[in-house]
Amino acid sequence: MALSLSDLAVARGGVPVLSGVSFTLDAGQALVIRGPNGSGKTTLLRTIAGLQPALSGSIEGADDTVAYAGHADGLKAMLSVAENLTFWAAVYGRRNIDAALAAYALAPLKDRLTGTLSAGQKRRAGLARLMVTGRPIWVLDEPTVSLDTHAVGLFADAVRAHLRAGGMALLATHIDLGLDADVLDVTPLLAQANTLHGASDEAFL
Amino acid sequence: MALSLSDLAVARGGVPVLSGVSFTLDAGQALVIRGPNGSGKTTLLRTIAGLQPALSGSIEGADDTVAYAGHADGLKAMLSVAENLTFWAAVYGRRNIDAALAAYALAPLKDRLTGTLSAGQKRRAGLARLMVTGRPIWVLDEPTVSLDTHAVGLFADAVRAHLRAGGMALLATHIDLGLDADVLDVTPLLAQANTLHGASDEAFL
Amino acid sequence: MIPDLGKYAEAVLGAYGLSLLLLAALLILTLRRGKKARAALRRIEEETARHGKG
Amino acid sequence: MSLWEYANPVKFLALSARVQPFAWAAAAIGIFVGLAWGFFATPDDFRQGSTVKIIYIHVPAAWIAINAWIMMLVASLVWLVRRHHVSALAAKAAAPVGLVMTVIGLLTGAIWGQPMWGTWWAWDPRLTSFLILFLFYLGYIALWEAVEDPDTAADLTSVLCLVGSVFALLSRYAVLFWSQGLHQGASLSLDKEENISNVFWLPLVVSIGGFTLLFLALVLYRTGTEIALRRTRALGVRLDRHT
Amino acid sequence: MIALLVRDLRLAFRAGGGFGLGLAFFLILVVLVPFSIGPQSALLASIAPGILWLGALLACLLSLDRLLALDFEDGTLDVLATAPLPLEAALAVKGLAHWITTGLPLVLAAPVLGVLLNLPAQGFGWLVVSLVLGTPALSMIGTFGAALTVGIKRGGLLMSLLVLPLYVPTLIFGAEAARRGAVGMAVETPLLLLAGISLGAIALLPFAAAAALRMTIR
Amino acid sequence: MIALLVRDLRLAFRAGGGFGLGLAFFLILVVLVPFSIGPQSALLASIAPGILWLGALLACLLSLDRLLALDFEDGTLDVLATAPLPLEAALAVKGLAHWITTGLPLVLAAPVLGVLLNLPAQGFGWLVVSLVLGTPALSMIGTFGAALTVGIKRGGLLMSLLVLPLYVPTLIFGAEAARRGAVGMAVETPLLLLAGISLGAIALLPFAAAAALRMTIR
Ligand code: HEM
Ligand SMILES: Nc1ncnc2c1ncn2[C@@H]1O[C@H](COP(=O)(O)OP(=O)(O)OP(=O)(O)O)[C@@H](O)[C@H]1O
Ligand SMILES: Nc1ncnc2c1ncn2[C@@H]1O[C@H](COP(=O)(O)OP(=O)(O)OP(=O)(O)O)[C@@H](O)[C@H]1O
Ligand SMILES: [Mg+2]
Ligand SMILES: [Mg+2]
Repeated sequence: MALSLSDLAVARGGVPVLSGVSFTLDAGQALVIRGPNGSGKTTLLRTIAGLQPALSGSIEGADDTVAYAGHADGLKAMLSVAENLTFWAAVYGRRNIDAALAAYALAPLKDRLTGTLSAGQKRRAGLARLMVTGRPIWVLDEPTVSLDTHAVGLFADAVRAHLRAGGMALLATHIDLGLDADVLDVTPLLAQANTLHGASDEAFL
Repeated sequence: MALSLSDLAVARGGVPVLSGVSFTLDAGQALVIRGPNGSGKTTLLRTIAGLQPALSGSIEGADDTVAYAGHADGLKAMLSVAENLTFWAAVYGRRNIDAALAAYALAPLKDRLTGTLSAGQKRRAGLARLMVTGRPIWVLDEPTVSLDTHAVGLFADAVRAHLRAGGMALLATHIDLGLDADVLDVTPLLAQANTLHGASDEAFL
Repeated sequence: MIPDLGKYAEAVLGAYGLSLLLLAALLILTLRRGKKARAALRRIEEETARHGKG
Repeated sequence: MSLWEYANPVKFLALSARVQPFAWAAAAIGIFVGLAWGFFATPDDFRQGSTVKIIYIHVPAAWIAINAWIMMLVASLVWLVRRHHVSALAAKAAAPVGLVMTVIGLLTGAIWGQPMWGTWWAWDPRLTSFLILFLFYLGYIALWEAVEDPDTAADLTSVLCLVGSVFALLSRYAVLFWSQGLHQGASLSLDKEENISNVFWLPLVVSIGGFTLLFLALVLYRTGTEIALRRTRALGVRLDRHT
Repeated sequence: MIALLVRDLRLAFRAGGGFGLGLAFFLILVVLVPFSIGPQSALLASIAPGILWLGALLACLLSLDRLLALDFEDGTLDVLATAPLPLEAALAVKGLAHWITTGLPLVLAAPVLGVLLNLPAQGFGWLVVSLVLGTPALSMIGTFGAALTVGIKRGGLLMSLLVLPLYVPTLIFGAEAARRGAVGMAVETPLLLLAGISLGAIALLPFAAAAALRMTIR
Repeated sequence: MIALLVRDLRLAFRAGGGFGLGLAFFLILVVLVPFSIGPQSALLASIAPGILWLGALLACLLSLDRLLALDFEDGTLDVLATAPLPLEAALAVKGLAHWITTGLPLVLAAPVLGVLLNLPAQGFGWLVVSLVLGTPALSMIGTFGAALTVGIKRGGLLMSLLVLPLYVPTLIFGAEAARRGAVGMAVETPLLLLAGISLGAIALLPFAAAAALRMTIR
């Protein structure tokens, strides 16, 4: 099982932002995506997760294997942490949330309403959601926002454990996580609009 | 002109989180507030900004001198960056937004609708807002979230320039900004709830 | 010139007047917007051409 | 050469440039002749007096209002199935024209109703379904305006047009079920006597033709405008990248 | 799917959730009617079935507003769209949850409010029947409208604009059935048509709604 | 303050902004009334002034929903509360912007919709006058309600619940004036009372709203 992109081009708001993205991610590997603000990391990850169509190129191995965590956490403020996780586990046909709670030291916060958590605590709960999906490919957009150093360590451990178990991870981040991972710098891949095919405005050029 | 806190205690959702916070910040000084997730940094900053009342203790020098930037940016998605900044400048009785645009390299994004910016670009616009207020004390809650290294540099430069001009800055952050600033670690100040006075439930103890 | 419209003159003239007014407004707005859009396109096409050379 | 070739903006613009002069000219002639003939050269109706002259605007406007929606429905389907940009833009271009025609139909009808039925408005089935059509136009245009990304806007409005058409049809039956009509139906029109019929009928047909051609010309021109806007956008992006 | 239903219901019942608010709006609207059109009881009785249907429809509409908006803002929809559950099913379940938390309470409250408006005694039964048959269509049409407008700021009112004309046939048949019931006329035809609309909406609209939602979140 | 007014108006006119949507709701509501209570024109004429007032009130109410909510979500309120502008003034300006974008269009549209409901000819003038005098009160009361409920998820419907009772006096006098006007009775008393409510609301409610807002955002 592997995720492979070949010559992918993506657009945001009808404007091409990245082109020529190709890589293969095998079981147990992680890839860190870097690039300055506005270079298209979020757009790339959303495309891989299937939330928006690609302009051109192909993505293989992403069907029903991706768990996506974007800037928003997907947690309900009025449900407790445990209720939120149990719900997402059920959506993915699973039950057990204890491992996820343990990995992010959430046990003491388990019965708190998610809306009353601090920014970093909420983020931890959002990351724990990935573990209850049971999906092999984690696609993470700036996962460590608001996390303190201890929590960043917890997160790195969780990713390492996931990789050891044969999972894969794709992370967009601006800070160094101390993971043993390849780095894809998207700066050189920025789209040249005039060479792109399939852009929604291409027909008008 | 100085900001001084003495023996401040703050609460969140009726629960005391920090007590015994005292410090004085003079013109030209910056203070970095550190502490693990959920230690009460956000609560402390909101109290200083006057957005919530203190449990006990006093804050001096914060009336009409504070510019606050929290987790949300205070920018309208449907207005352009320039329109947003001009609006905030006008609210603070000022006009010129060029310096702010220049400091965060926003000139090329000036006429884009704020809603169509990437996470880091939006954050830069939110930080630029501080510069148009003309207020001496900047109170910043995790200002560098989503920023790339270049933008973090721009931010550090802006803070340094602000300090040189006699301003003050209070920052809660988990990462090192390379500023020449004192650090207040709130971990040792974590509340002993039973020693606290003025908590909203105190009357029932 | 104008035929005798009898007691319904107001209604008939009003209906014609209003309708023609609306049609004229639609036409004018359409043409104005179209002119503006085409002018902007011409400007940007010239700029693109200049960049192509430079 | 297949019809779909004209889905390419350049081909479309070329064709449209060739057709437009004729369309505008024929529209002007048709409307002028139809209205002038109707206004100056037709007799009054024996029951309705001179108000019958309103028919030369009222019926063409109502006809365009209904058919513009049908055209938008077809264009939306083409966009959803074959993703030809021109057809989405043509639907967008037609909507305001349809809206104005609906308003003209409503206004002339109301003005006509005052002398004929003694009221500006009645909840007659035909009038009511026309009002509902007006609402559909409003919603459709508002949705186009509200969505930022042009392709998403095209997708969403197309879905709305599809679902809306089904419900518009349903409403038509519902309204017929709900109220008895005042409005003349096609069978019970004013032409009781054969010879008068033709007198009214011919200028009306000319006027309908003129309005249809005007609709065609307007839609071609407005589609051109939309294409220009999209092209400006695309070129702007390209310039941004270069600088 | 059951998890989603349970979650939506639980959220609705939590403090600040939507449960009871649609109902409250219905109640207040019906109470305001006499203030605005005056207290004559004959007049009130003659418009009672219509006003009750209109009130139910508006209460439904208003509570739809945030049916998907909240899930969009906090990222839930992104995750749901990538989850193994088909989006069509998820939206059908959301429509159902909306009906349980809004439509059903309205059905139960309508007879009580009928008393306030002097609804004739024979009208109560048919009013309830017509609401039971009609409110599911309101919920599903509303889900479609919400999916169309979810990403749009201030989408709430735009949604009203899009949804209200879609509500027209349901309203006509529903109110007609209730009115005929109140004066003792035959009600079969409008009731059958109403049931037909509801069935059609339940069968087809989840697909349209899922298509629209995939477009809006992209 | 002018900057705030200009910003609010500009936001309202932007694509997706609120302008015209309150109006659209009003239009659609009035259109739905005949569908629900039937097409008989005499019945419609007798309830026309009341329904028009009720519709204007609901359109106001719905568009209030996000008057402060959007500013709360994106952090604008936090900044406004710490800005040199007094919060009272800011809220009064927001109420004014709401009236310009919602109340005023409603006033202008009401006569047209009066035609749809067969409002008697003599009633048009008084309907407009009563709306001009009454809608400012609706906007200010609504601003207060919005300030009370701003931080609450699904606050929109809760706000309706809180605000509707506050709207009752305005509605009673406004609809009474319009109704008397339509049948040719004297309208001075209700109109004076209505003007009094509006003036009082404009003078006092910004303070209550600012106090409420300071509590909700803490
Ligand atoms: C606001 C009010 C009215 C509206 C919305 C309205 C709408 C329509 C519509 C939709 C049509 C159908 C056009 C077509 O099928 O192509 C039509 C046709 C027509 N209307 Fe009206 N109408 C209104 C008032 C009136 C009045 C007051 C009269 C005359 C007393 C009138 C006379 C006619 C006639 C004679 C036709 C042509 C019917 C035929 O032979 O097909 N309408 N109107
Ligand atoms: N809705 C939108 N409409 C138009 N352009 C957009 C939209 N959203 C983002 N963009 C633009 O698309 C580009 C890519 O944005 P994206 O969010 O993918 O960047 P990113 O690499 O994730 O940046 P960051 O590190 O700041 O999160 C940016 O230049 C941005 O300005
Ligand atoms: N609305 C609330 N109700 C009750 N408790 C709350 C509420 N918001 C926050 N808390 C709690 O108050 C404490 C302080 O929260 P605060 O947001 O100030 O932390 P923080 O230092 O900013 O953390 P972070 O680094 O994660 O942003 C936390 O333990 C949190 O769980
Ligand atoms: Mg990003
Ligand atoms: Mg914090």
